[in-house]
Amino acid sequence: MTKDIREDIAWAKINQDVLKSLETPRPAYWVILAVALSVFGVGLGCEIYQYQMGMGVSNLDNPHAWALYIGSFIFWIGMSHSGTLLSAILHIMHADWRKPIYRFAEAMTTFSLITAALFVAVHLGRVWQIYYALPYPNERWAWPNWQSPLLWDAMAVFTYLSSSMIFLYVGMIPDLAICRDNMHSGWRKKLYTLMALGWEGTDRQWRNFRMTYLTVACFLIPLAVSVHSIVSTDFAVSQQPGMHVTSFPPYFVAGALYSGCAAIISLFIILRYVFRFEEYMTLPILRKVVRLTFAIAMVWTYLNCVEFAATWYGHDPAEKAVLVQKAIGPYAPFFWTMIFCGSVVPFAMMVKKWQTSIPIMFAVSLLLNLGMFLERWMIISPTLSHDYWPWQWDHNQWPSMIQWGIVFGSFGFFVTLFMVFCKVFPSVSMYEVKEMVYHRSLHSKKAESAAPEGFVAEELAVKGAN
Amino acid sequence: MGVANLLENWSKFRHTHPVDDHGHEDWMAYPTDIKWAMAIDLDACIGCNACSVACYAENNLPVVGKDKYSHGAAMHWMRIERYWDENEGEGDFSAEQGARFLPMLCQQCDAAPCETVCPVGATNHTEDGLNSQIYNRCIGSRYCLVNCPYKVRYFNWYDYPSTKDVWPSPMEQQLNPDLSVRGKGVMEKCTFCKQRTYTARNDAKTQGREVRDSDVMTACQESCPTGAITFGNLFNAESQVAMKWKAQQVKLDTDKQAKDENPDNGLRGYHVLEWLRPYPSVMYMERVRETEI
Amino acid sequence: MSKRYLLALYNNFEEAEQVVRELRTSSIQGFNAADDMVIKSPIEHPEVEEFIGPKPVKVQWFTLFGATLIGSLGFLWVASTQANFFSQMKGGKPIVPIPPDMVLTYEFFILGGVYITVLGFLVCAGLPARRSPLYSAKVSEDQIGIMVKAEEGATTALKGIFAKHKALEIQEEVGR
Amino acid sequence: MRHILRLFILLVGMFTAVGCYAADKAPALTTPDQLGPEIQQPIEFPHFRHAGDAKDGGMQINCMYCHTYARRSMVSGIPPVQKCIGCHQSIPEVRDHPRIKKLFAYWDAKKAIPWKKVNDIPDFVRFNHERHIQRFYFQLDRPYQEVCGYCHGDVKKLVVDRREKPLTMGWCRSCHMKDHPISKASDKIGHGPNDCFTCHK
Amino acid sequence: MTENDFNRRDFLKVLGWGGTAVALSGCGNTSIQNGKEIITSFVTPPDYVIPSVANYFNTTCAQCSAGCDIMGRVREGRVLKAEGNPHSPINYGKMCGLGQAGVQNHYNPDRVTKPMLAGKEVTWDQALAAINDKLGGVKGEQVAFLTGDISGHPRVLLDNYLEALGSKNHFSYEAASPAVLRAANKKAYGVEMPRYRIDKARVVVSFGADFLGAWITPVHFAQMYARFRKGTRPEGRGVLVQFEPKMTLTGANADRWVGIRPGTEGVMALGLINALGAYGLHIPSDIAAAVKEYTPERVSLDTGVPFEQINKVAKILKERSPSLILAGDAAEGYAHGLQNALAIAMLNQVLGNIGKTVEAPASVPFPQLAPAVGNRASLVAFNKGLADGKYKVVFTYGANPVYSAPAALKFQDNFRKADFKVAFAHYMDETAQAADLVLPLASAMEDWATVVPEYTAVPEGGNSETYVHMSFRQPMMEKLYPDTRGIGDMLLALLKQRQPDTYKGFDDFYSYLHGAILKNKVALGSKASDDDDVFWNATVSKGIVPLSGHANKVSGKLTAADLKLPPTTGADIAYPLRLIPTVSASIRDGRNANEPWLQESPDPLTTVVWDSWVEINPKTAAKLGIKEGDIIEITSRSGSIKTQAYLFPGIHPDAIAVPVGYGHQGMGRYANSIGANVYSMLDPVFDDKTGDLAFNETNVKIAQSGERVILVKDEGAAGGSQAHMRIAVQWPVDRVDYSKEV
Repeated sequence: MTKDIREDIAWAKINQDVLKSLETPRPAYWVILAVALSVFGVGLGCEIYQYQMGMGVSNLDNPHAWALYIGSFIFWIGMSHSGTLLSAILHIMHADWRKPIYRFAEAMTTFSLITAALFVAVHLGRVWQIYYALPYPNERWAWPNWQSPLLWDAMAVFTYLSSSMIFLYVGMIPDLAICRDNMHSGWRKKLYTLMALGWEGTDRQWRNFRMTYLTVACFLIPLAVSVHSIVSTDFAVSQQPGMHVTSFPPYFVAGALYSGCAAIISLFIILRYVFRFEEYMTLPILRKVVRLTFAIAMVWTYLNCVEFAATWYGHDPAEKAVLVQKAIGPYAPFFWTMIFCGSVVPFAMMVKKWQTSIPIMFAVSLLLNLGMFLERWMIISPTLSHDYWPWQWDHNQWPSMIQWGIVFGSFGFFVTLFMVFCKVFPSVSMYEVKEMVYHRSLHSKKAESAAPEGFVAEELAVKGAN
Repeated sequence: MGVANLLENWSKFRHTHPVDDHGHEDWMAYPTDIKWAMAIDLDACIGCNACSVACYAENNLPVVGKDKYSHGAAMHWMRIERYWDENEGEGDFSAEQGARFLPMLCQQCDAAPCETVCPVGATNHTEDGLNSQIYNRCIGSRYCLVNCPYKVRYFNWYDYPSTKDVWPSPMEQQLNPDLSVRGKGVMEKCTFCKQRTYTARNDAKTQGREVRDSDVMTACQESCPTGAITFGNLFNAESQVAMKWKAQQVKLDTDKQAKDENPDNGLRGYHVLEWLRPYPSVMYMERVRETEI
Repeated sequence: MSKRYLLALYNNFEEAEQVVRELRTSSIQGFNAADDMVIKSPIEHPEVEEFIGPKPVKVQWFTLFGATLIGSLGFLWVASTQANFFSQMKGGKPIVPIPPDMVLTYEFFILGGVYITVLGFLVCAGLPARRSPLYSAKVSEDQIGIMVKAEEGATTALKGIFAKHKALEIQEEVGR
Repeated sequence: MRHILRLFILLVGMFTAVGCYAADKAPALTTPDQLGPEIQQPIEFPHFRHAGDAKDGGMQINCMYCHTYARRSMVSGIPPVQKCIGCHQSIPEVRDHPRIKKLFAYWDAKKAIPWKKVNDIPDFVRFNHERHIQRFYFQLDRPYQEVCGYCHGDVKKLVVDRREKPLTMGWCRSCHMKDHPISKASDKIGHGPNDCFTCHK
Repeated sequence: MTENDFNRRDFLKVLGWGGTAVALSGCGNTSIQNGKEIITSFVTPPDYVIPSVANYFNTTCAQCSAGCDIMGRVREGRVLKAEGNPHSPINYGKMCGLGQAGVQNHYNPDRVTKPMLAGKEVTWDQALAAINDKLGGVKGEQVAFLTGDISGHPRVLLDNYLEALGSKNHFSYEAASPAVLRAANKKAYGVEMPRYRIDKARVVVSFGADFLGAWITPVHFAQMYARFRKGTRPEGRGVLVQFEPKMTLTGANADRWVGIRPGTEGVMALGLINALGAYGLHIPSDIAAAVKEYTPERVSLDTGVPFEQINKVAKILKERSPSLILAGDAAEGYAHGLQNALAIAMLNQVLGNIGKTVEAPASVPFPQLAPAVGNRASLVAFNKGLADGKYKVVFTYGANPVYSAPAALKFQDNFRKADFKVAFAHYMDETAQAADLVLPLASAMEDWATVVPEYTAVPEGGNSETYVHMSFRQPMMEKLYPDTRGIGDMLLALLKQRQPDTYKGFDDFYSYLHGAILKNKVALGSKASDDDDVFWNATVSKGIVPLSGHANKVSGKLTAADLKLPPTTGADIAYPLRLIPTVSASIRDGRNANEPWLQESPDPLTTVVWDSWVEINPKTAAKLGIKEGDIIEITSRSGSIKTQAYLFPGIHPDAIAVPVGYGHQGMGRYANSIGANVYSMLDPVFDDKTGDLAFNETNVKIAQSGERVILVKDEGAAGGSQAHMRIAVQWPVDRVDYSKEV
């Protein structure tokens, strides 16, 4: 068991390494960016076509009015949650191993929320009238319907998005100051100077900074939980069998953290390579994240079982029918893929050797996210094609290429934003890595006298993990 | 209005609308002593589709054509559903006693699942007990359709007015001027022929009288060759529909009707899916079959 | 009698700590350790506060205020819009239903909390701030800076103290 | 801490203002009248001459003499050419006025006059003239000029008619929320319907 | 947004009625706009028109031959919707879907709008001239006129025209018509079309009579059925038993639907008589003797119906009187159709229903107005005449023989043999395409006519002995296409060529009709002193003119001698299945196939739309490994078609059913090449006595073509199962207490 991070990295070196990521990434960066952009382009094309022709081209049909759009909406919101998990929850728990990786996690939160917000527009039949849903005083004297879970969504997502953006920014101020001090003139210099707000790291600034950061973190945790439970009410509040499920709020939150952590692993691996962050995004940290993910995977699996069990013993014929449909109906392949990816694949994370194997973990994390995407779809489609009204049961619904195109496009959109961010802003929190290194070194100094090297490291690692 | 209004009328705002609101004096309850309701006698319904076609004629429903129909884009607000008697176990159907027809239209629920979930409030409860759908307010989130247990809401997946062969000239001259023609991305559904009830109430007001039972007929009721459909004001004790509901002891806001309470009371009135408690405004009367043949 | 600014840079917190302690104990004419001394560090370091003495933090008050105010206003607003647009009767639901409004209030509560907290932070930390008279990029890298403000006369004494503790660099500046 | 205090006060002020504005003052947005654009009509029909008061040389003809359908139909109706001719053929003294010449030209050609629509509400709104006329003119018998004026403004002072009221939904509702007596006889109070369904079908 | 082309049409702006008819919900302007739209007002207003208020005009439905009286709802000069005329004794203000679609027949975009001579547009004068000179060269008997059902004054003019030409060749052809039934009734009761008082019967046993769907006058029968089903009537709720190989809409509503082997209806009827005797009903000895061989066992062997079932029916017939036995298409479409019908009529006789539930109708006082009812025999005769080259000039009106004649008759080729073919056409249908001269018909909503329905019912308080009525057809609106003309106008124009001086008085059909009505106003129930205009207006606005006709008698005229049935033949080895061409309630014989509402409204039983299909019993299908949606090739001795399979529990395993009326070539965008034309493959088998084409006498074999499609239908994947949801509930009659109902 090696240490999370070398304790003897000089602070100056930290600055250098991270600042280098703003200048010269590996060529892979540009490849990824190009691919992402083109995928996004495709999605955009599909959306324009759909806008012109009407929703019908997405091959949604009348009993089957929702599908991948809402699914992706939930997926992206879900993905955002683990960013908060790392940056807020672990911050409060003083798990300092999070420090090198929470910045990009938080960025991921922000951008996946933006992507999710896109789907609201994509999903609406008359997006050009979307302003009807905004609560502003208007000449119609009409207000949106606050009773609708969709509006709660909007409210929650808006709060979450803006809050986590602020959180991201506040946490970045000291690093922006560093960039300001080390950048030579140019638009970037101006940008950083502006954004650093004249931060100089005085004791007064640090004092208030600490308090603020802590407080906002405290707010973000209940917020994150509320957001996905509110999203779950879209279904839980409705009447349809398979959607009207009591355990949905926790189930959704768990699923959210799950897919988010998986996404973090993927991005961890990508950034580590693209920006040469081997020094900071070290394998022990990866191992910790993987363990965390595994734990959440088990929570999710458990809640899945709870849901099925509840349905089974609830003895509502309609509910039961939907469950059976999922298992043996036309959507069975996807359902079982979801179960496999969501509940079986994670066991690969138990193998200690694999926990730190980059390729394996990369593959696993992608599979997990596939599973989580299907999960969202499996909440919607089986129910709508097999609900209370047998006359309207249909099994012919299959998302058209347009619909798929838009969904994939959203991934392109997300990756583009994310990659641009990582190039423009330090994706590793410099000052916090410094703190980490500093505290570790202090600690080991104290410990040295007491115990032999290996033991200390062991103990450190354990301390870090909780 | 606003905060002042909120504080003044708090108790009114906390009143549950509209289920327990008949005769409520507030401006929010049914002020017109009208609650439109329907009774459909399944023993009389022969499944001939006349009502459905009449609905097309009255309500400017687009003809979507084979391809779109196959993708579930049909726009029939009134659809005739045909169910078979099922042989238990074997899982196949028996035609011995013919088929069972069920005319399905918007049930105008009093506690409508669709109303609460619309983000823009495009579907509300009207003072005369209808479940309104405001086309130009709708932004097409389709939540109402997802939450409708009867699946009687129909979404405009395409822009039918501008689609070829939907209303080729001169067919558009047949369109009913009392209704909007719905464009793409709008949800629509049966309105109990709102334009007709409106005209009836309008004339009654002008003549300074209450709406009589004979004043208004829905298009489906008017055409139904066997008179299986009855429509009228439930609050008017003389109206056909009220008498039928009364005779069948069917209540609006219950999830179990008299015929289920006591199987021997010889009644046959019920609401479809009533155990979900949407409190539908349409009463169905069970089909009857001879036992000695 | 103009003020002078001095900035001394140190390698690590230990050294800085000794300097600070000495400055605080020393009674130099025209220099008040409580107000005229600022520590600039590349990382957040709680210990700093121990040796520069108690300085209160007010941000949490903003938090309390913002959360409660915006939470309650949010509820009022939602409820009164519902009341205002009363033609929106919802089958089987009151015009002003409590559960949804509670959900929304909850969100407003958090919204207010976060926004006003950050506002408070800017206010309390005095950001955005003008460049202070003396600053070194080293402070954001790996050195701890101690900036003092003093009367002309006091500078030599202060420099002495800085030097004694092996200051890497001492900058001096005429205050405005 | 002074600046913090100041900030508190500022915040309180700001949020109360916004809150109250949104909830209360929103209606006010649409109340002031907005004059519609000038419209070129095929014949500049002088409303003031026909409907205007005697003192400004008007003949005080009841609006519903020409707009005959207003009291029994959704639409008020544009008078047929025949109606104009009906009077004007017996008013020889104005026969040579350019407008009247135009009028007769249409009549002789038996062509309809292509009037421009002045008070043109969106297509999905259904305003019912009958209801309003019946309610205010016949039941409450207010003067016809006032009744028509609720929505059409002071047409009797205009030459070519112009829109004088906002005709927005908020403006309609501002009136529908007011309580009026049901009829002259009864002291019962009622107000216009507030269902969206009443005007949007 | 979609500011689509008809959004701003002027016709909607009449009298200031804005473009609301096409207010596109979201797509209309959401803000106030001024001075954009034009309001054109009338020059001189018609006094009865108030904008936004509908006028109703009484007229007569032309969608089928039943002659329901309807009202057209007219707004701003456009007819919007058809609604039933409440004063009609036929449909009592009700309508069927087919009738509703009449407006689409009127507004149809595929109508013929100009006279076409050899494919080129010509003026009316040229067209009439062409006819005139063609007629110049030929003798009277070389002219033939093929029409559908035609009655009232158009028929008078037609007869006069043929008389003027010296021709007797008027063939009245209906692809789907109860011709055999008429013959049988004539023989059995003494009248062709008695009144069936379903409402009076306690039991109705129908042998394939689809009286709720497409039989004679369905809307009227549906009314009667509703009363018959009312548990609150003194007789109690009536019982309906249906014997037929393929479940019709009526069968779907029967208390007991009995899938009987095709063609054995007569056997069943005699079997029932026999069984009734066993139950102690008095049967004349000779008849008893004639039927004694039809023991339940044998009958059940022949018909495939379990004999308990037969006994049950006999029992209930015995116990509950009066009853009514109906013989419908399914019983008559055979070479021995007439015998079947007679055997069935005999049931009514022995049960003593004649005079009770089988009533005598009055006959029309003006025989020249009475309907010339169509049948399929006339097509055969017409075809033969063409084949022999007897006819040089032929006219067709209201019939589409080129489409609906079986290919085996080679009608199309024979039709070509006539040198000049004139089609009075509404659509460019198959016959019109084959014609040399096409004359555009005005729609029934633009035209004057009078209609005398074949089946007249009696209104409340009417004298059932003598009541008959004539219905008016009047224009609802201006002609959509100025160059179209009503049949009356056309015949008048043709007559003017023959007898100018007789008809010069009438400048159009309206004036002719007006004159003719006023001439007989006394006979039409007015006083000689009454003012003509008052009378005319009253009559036209009522739309129904009661006439007092000559009373008839019905009586059981059948003897044992009439009860001869051919022995039931065994299965045909090469062509094992029996093809049953279905006449559906909406598409009927196919003349209305171009009305999209009818194509889009699902078939009640299969819920298939926009295509034809073949109904196959699941057992048969299982044997042949056929799944729903398989494209099936159906082959008979005279042809074959391909269409999609639908597994249907309501059909006898030995039979398959395909709806007629699909598979048009031409006619219009909504009908063209939708589905398959089953007429084309019918075997040329004829009823022995009447010579009518036997519809159900076609044996076929079926095979999968290998292709499969997803059936476009309304029902979902559950295929009519309620999945234990208790949606459409059914209770046995003895659990219902009708005394509590209203």
